[in-house]
Amino acid sequence: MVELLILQFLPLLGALIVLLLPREKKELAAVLALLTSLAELVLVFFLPEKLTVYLGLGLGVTMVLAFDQLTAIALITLSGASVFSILYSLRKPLGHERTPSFYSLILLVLFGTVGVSLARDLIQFYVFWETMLIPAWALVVNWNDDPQKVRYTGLKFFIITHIGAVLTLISILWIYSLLGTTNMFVLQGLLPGLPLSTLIAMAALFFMAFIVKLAIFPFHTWLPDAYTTSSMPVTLVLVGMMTAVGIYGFARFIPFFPREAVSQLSLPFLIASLVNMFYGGAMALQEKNVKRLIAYSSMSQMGYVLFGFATLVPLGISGSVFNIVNQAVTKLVLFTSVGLVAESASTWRIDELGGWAKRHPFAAVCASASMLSLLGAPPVLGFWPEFLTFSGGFSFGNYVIASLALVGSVLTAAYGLRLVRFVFFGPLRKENEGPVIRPSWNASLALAAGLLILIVFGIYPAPAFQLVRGALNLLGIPIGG
Amino acid sequence: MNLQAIPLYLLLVPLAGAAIVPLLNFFASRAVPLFSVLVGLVTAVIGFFLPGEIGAKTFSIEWLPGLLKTGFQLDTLSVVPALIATWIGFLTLIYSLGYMKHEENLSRYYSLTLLFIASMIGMSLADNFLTLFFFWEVMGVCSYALIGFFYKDPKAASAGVKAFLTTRIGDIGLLAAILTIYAFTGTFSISQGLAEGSKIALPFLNFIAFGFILGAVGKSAQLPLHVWLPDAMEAPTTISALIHAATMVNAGVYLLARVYPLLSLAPSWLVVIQWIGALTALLGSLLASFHNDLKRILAYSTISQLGYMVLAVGVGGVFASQFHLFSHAIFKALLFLCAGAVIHELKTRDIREMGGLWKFMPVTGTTFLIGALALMGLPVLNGFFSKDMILEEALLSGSWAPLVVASLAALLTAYYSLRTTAVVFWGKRRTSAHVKEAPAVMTGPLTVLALGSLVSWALVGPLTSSWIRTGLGAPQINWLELLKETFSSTAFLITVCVIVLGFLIFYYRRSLSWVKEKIPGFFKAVAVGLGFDIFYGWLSQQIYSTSGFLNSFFEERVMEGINKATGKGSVALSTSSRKMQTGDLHWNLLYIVIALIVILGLILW
Amino acid sequence: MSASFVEFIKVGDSFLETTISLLFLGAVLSYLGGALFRERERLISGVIAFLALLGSLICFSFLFSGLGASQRILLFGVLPWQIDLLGWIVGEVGLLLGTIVALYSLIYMEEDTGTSKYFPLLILMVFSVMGLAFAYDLFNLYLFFELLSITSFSLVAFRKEKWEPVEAGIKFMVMSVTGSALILLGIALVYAQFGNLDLNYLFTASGGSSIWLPITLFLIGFGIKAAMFPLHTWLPDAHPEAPSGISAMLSGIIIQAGLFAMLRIMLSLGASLNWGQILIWFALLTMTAGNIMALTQRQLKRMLAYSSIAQMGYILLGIGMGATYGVASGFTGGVFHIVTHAFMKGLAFLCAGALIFRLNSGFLEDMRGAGWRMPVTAFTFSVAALSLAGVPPFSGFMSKLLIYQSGIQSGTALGWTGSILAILNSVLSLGYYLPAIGTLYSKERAKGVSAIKEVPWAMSAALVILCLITIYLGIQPDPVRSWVAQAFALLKGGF
Amino acid sequence: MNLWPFVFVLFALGIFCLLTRRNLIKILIGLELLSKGATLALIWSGILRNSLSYTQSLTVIAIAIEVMVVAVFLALVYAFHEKSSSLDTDDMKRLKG
Repeated sequence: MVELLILQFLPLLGALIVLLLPREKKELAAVLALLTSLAELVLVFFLPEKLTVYLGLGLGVTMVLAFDQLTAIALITLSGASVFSILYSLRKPLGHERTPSFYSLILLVLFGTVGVSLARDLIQFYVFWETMLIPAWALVVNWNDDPQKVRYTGLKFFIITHIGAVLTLISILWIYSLLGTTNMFVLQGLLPGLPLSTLIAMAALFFMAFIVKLAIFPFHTWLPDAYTTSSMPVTLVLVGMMTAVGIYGFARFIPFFPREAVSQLSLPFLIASLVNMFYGGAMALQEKNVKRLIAYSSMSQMGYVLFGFATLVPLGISGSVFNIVNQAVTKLVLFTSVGLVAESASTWRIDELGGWAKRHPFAAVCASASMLSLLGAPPVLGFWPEFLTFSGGFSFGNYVIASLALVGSVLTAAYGLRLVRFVFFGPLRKENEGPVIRPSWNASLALAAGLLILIVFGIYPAPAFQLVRGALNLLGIPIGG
Repeated sequence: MNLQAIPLYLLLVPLAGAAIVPLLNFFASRAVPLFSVLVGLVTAVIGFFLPGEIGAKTFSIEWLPGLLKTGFQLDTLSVVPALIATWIGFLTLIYSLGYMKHEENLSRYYSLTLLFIASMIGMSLADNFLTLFFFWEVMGVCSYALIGFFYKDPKAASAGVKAFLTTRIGDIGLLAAILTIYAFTGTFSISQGLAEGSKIALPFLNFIAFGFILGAVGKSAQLPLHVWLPDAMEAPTTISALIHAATMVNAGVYLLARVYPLLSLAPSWLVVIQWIGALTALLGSLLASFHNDLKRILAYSTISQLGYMVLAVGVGGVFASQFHLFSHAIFKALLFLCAGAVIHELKTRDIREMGGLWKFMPVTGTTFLIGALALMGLPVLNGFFSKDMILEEALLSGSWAPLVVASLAALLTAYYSLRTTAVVFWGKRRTSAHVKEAPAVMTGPLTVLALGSLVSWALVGPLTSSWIRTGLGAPQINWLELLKETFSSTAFLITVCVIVLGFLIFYYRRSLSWVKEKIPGFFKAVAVGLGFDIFYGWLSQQIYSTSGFLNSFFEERVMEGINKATGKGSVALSTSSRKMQTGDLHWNLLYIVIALIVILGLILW
Repeated sequence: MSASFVEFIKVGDSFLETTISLLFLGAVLSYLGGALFRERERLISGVIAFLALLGSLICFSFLFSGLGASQRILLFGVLPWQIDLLGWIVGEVGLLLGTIVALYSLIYMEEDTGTSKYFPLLILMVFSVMGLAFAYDLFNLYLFFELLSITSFSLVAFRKEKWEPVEAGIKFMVMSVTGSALILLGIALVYAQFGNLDLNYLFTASGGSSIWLPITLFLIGFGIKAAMFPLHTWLPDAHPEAPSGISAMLSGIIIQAGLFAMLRIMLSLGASLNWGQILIWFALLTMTAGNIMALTQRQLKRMLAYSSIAQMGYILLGIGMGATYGVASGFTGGVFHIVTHAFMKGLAFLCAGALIFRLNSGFLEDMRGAGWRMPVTAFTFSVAALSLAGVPPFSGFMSKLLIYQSGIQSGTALGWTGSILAILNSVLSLGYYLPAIGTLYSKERAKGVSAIKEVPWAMSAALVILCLITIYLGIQPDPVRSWVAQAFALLKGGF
Repeated sequence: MNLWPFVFVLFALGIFCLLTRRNLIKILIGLELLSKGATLALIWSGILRNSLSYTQSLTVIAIAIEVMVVAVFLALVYAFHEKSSSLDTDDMKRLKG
């Protein structure tokens, strides 16, 4: 009961406290924010298996918070990602803008995302969904590397994401007008009563928010710009938390809608995901700006995530749920390690980089590991979700689509290897010659943690998979015996 | 110790070594090489107990709870590659003490090598396809990283990428096959999958077979995916010896042998395998005959030898393929290590700058000669018996055309092995560099391997003794029977003929130079490796430029255009509609009248 | 008066009478005080007015406890009112906003002369809003409507030494007077037909009889005040040119009061006509036109004025849905949006006023980066803007939610179209709210900006109060929302 | 007899005047025409319902209001004339768009 409320409102509290700090107290603000997210992270592990709280806010409104293993996965990822981003930005000079408000905004994003993953009431879900969007937008607009482009980027980011969200809102209102409730537990029982065509349209509308958040073609245009213009910590927030919560949305609502309705959407989703894989891959393959390259790679990865869900096969879905963690960790490590290099080289252009393994050995190791994870090669974490996704594809039975997805993974390998090869390998440029650079302790700490997760769970995924499996079993998607 | 766990120890010791080496590097980087050799030694020692385990029931652990329990499958088929990896790995590690002494970031080198050894063991001992694929991929990663070990050299870096991508194409085939089997049988277990293979409908069987063959072709550098192996020679020579001659490249052949029961259900694919093998053998030997880069020569010869093994599987001689795999691992590792010793001294890989090294490097020279003879299949060396067995099998299965091609390849093999040895070690020396014999840590392994290639064929007895467990029938014979059979076989005649012919060609090569003038185009084609690289380069260029076009046109123009147009459109709409606000009082009043009329209309309507 | 309703009349109500007398007292005293002490004019009359408004606000809030079904009251033995929850909500909002505006104007009006007339007029304006909310007799309605109009004319053109306010005043006035003439004609027609102006009576009597002409006239007359699309043309001139406090009042409550009067009349009189559908059509026109025309405004206050038009569209839509399809959430959403909009739009205008107060320029490009110098103003403005755009978790979302819902709940094509258009409109409206916020927080600053500092406490206090209300109603729309719902439940049938 | 036609004639005249005349004073007259029409309608309705006393009282109030309106309007017109020294509505186009 109370622990859930703490879980929900701790970030908000932290955000307010941090916000009220004077502008000079940057370090203190950072530490407070860090502690808050850490507390959030730790708290998750002390929660019971299953927990539901009805929080009456006076007449009418009731918040429904519930905690289960799927939520746990999301929460661990989200709070972990925020810890990572804050840790990374701890010593990073962001100029005069690195005010307490920066950290309080990050905490607000965390607040929104936590709310999304705890919400079991559709309106509440939507409210938190938008609540998460506003601080994210503020971060993108205010902490960016590209002042003249940011107005456009910010507008694009907010409006496109918002359009997705309001489409979901329409679906929610539709559900409410037909069934008279927005409580998901109740709806679970009521939804199957609706006519199939209605359900299909409903579901299609509902998933729009997540589709936009996952940057599925053609709603992807906000993503590369948003990732590229914002400064590193903000990008990390977007990468780590936005993506995770988008995937979570799918994981939560695919079982929520009756199967026969969702199965009608499966084929369109599969095709969309294929388009994403190849389109994003093609974009990444020849992109000159490393940050943009990773952004596009993320786009194509989201294609795999959607693919896993669209198969509607337990294995596939489990793969995508696994991806909640995998995508976050992989992208965070990749962005950070490449970011360190770009920082020292003071350029993001791939043709001006190269040979940095000499001066950034640790970053090189991390980047290579995360790249392998990106393209789903063992012995790192990424292998397992990718494998599960594909096995879902083959169990689904459409061999053409499944094989195409496999071919797409070669494309992934192509741009992943290209990235690492042209940033870290090859000869180092003359003007960059110098001694080995030691990254600041916080960055290395964050990276080391990420690397550890990548490798340990890459070699022995059982604990993580156990969690995923438990979560899906609770949602009525049994895996194995 | 609990013998049940021996395979596990065999797997975990090098794995732990790989994990410890980087940590060790932090405080005692000097100790890294010795430590790794120690680990290799322990592994090798444990290896000796492995054959005793054959057929033993081993425990299994939950890897993906509810989805996958992984364990070990111990039969001759799986044990042989594991032992090769263990022992040759150990020898290579010793050799590296000398060879890699002056390189930097050794921890990366040794850690990856140990990881590779571990994954090769895991791959071959795995009792389910998923584990097999896992370690299969890990090997690929290690190979990628080790090829690019000298990452400052762009050639090395690109070679790594090329190797990874090419094998990746094969890997997706393998994965597709595995997952299809899973989709039908609901299990990843190899034995079960093979057993229930007959349940699968033929079209899907074909798909599966195709997948496995693709995987094997990629990993074992068969036609048409062989292009990565020659480039992989940018790796340190030790790595070429271990990974790209003795172990990893055999994985494909091992896989084909392992899934032979499934392949035999789709016989049309067996023919494909035969032809792939035969043609690869020919191509490899052909390219090897006219190349001047010592390591690339050996690489091409590896390709061609692997072709033999694949051919053997194709004609149903699974045991023959494994037997040749065994011999080849030994003598090819030997050849590579010798080449390494030479290159180490001369700092060049071009054989035209070598020559007359015999008296400076007697041990290396002798061992290299032994290796070369084994390669060309001179009687009573291990290469002879295994290759003979393959030809015999081809003969028995009555697939003549591939046999002819293979014999042609054998002829060329004889030619280029002699040529290489001659150019490198005999004749007058063409370099002024001061040359001396390699240190003991390097010559030691050479000697061991040389002895191995002399006598390893005698192990046929133990190899066949428990072969029956694999369910791939083969005669159980000891070395004496092997001698008898081989010398009495028809294939023996072929072998002798081709060797003699090859020797003659080598001997009269000066006077045969007119061939060059006759068909120059052919030799040009050979010089560029028959243009495979050119084709693939063109292909990737196409893909690259296509994506470039997609970006510059579709992403930048169309998608962004839509966004911008939306913005511009609404702005234009706004500016135009603002004209309604004329600021003239009478217009405002006119609006009132209009509204009055409209509402009247709406109400009365 | 027909005899049939006389027995309901209850003579006097202490709370209401105190409220009104406080208001009048405040008006008179603040004028006298200001007139007597010329040198301290603003402070004295302002403080008196503020106190009076505050006191009456408190009194008026007590009235809530006694509210049940609508009941007649004869105040001071002369003023026949009918108080019900709906009217109370509107009056309360008006009073609250008025009080806050008075507090704000204490400082804001410091450059102006003749403030001893400003504050009394403000009070009268609030009073006339209450009158509109409670009058149940067509002519009283007209009376208070005229009082409202006159006060607002004079307040819009309060800075008569400038050109624009006067021009805006004249335009506003011509249109509004035309409208009220039409209303009066309508009243005359109604009287000629029924011989009674009591809305309750009319509700019972009007069924079936042909009243299309008066209905049309009322729609136009009040529609001018409520800025229905083709009749909105006075608004973008009048609202920006008025002193910001008055702009807040106008956008916050005055135009809604006009709509509210229309609603009362329609509910009682128009049962036989499809006025709801007409409202829906005009609502869609209004919100689209408002948003689109706001998109490229360069003056902050003018932009907000256009956004008021759009917001009126939402309210009209809700009420139209409620009237046409009888979905409760329509009426509730419409009136609840009146409440939330009063606070958020008031807040937005006060913020704009604060910026102009410091920068002496209403143009957006002169406000670049002002947010870093005036954190409170900028933050509250951002809240207001996002709330206006209907982004959760702010009050604007909660009321718009009901409006969207009403359309979808109706399950008809028109309903769906209405809701979807409304939703898309709120997305479109982001197209000018976000850049406005972005301007305030932009990196490079306009030249005037670096010198300025945050507004004095009295103003920022007003901003903070409104901001808190906006956020609170967003997180916790009840009980207000449920009051509105109740209020409509209490209107038995139509009235 | 029936006064409704007169009422509507008055209204028509008023609206015509408002739409066509550009002089502010004339516009005021147009407004007055409208109001007078309304007042007349009020009286006439009273006569129709033969409760003239009631409508007379209403009319008086209405007229009183008109007086206020006219006062304010004239004040505005005066202020405008002070600035623009013209009474033409064509000079009154600063606020647009």
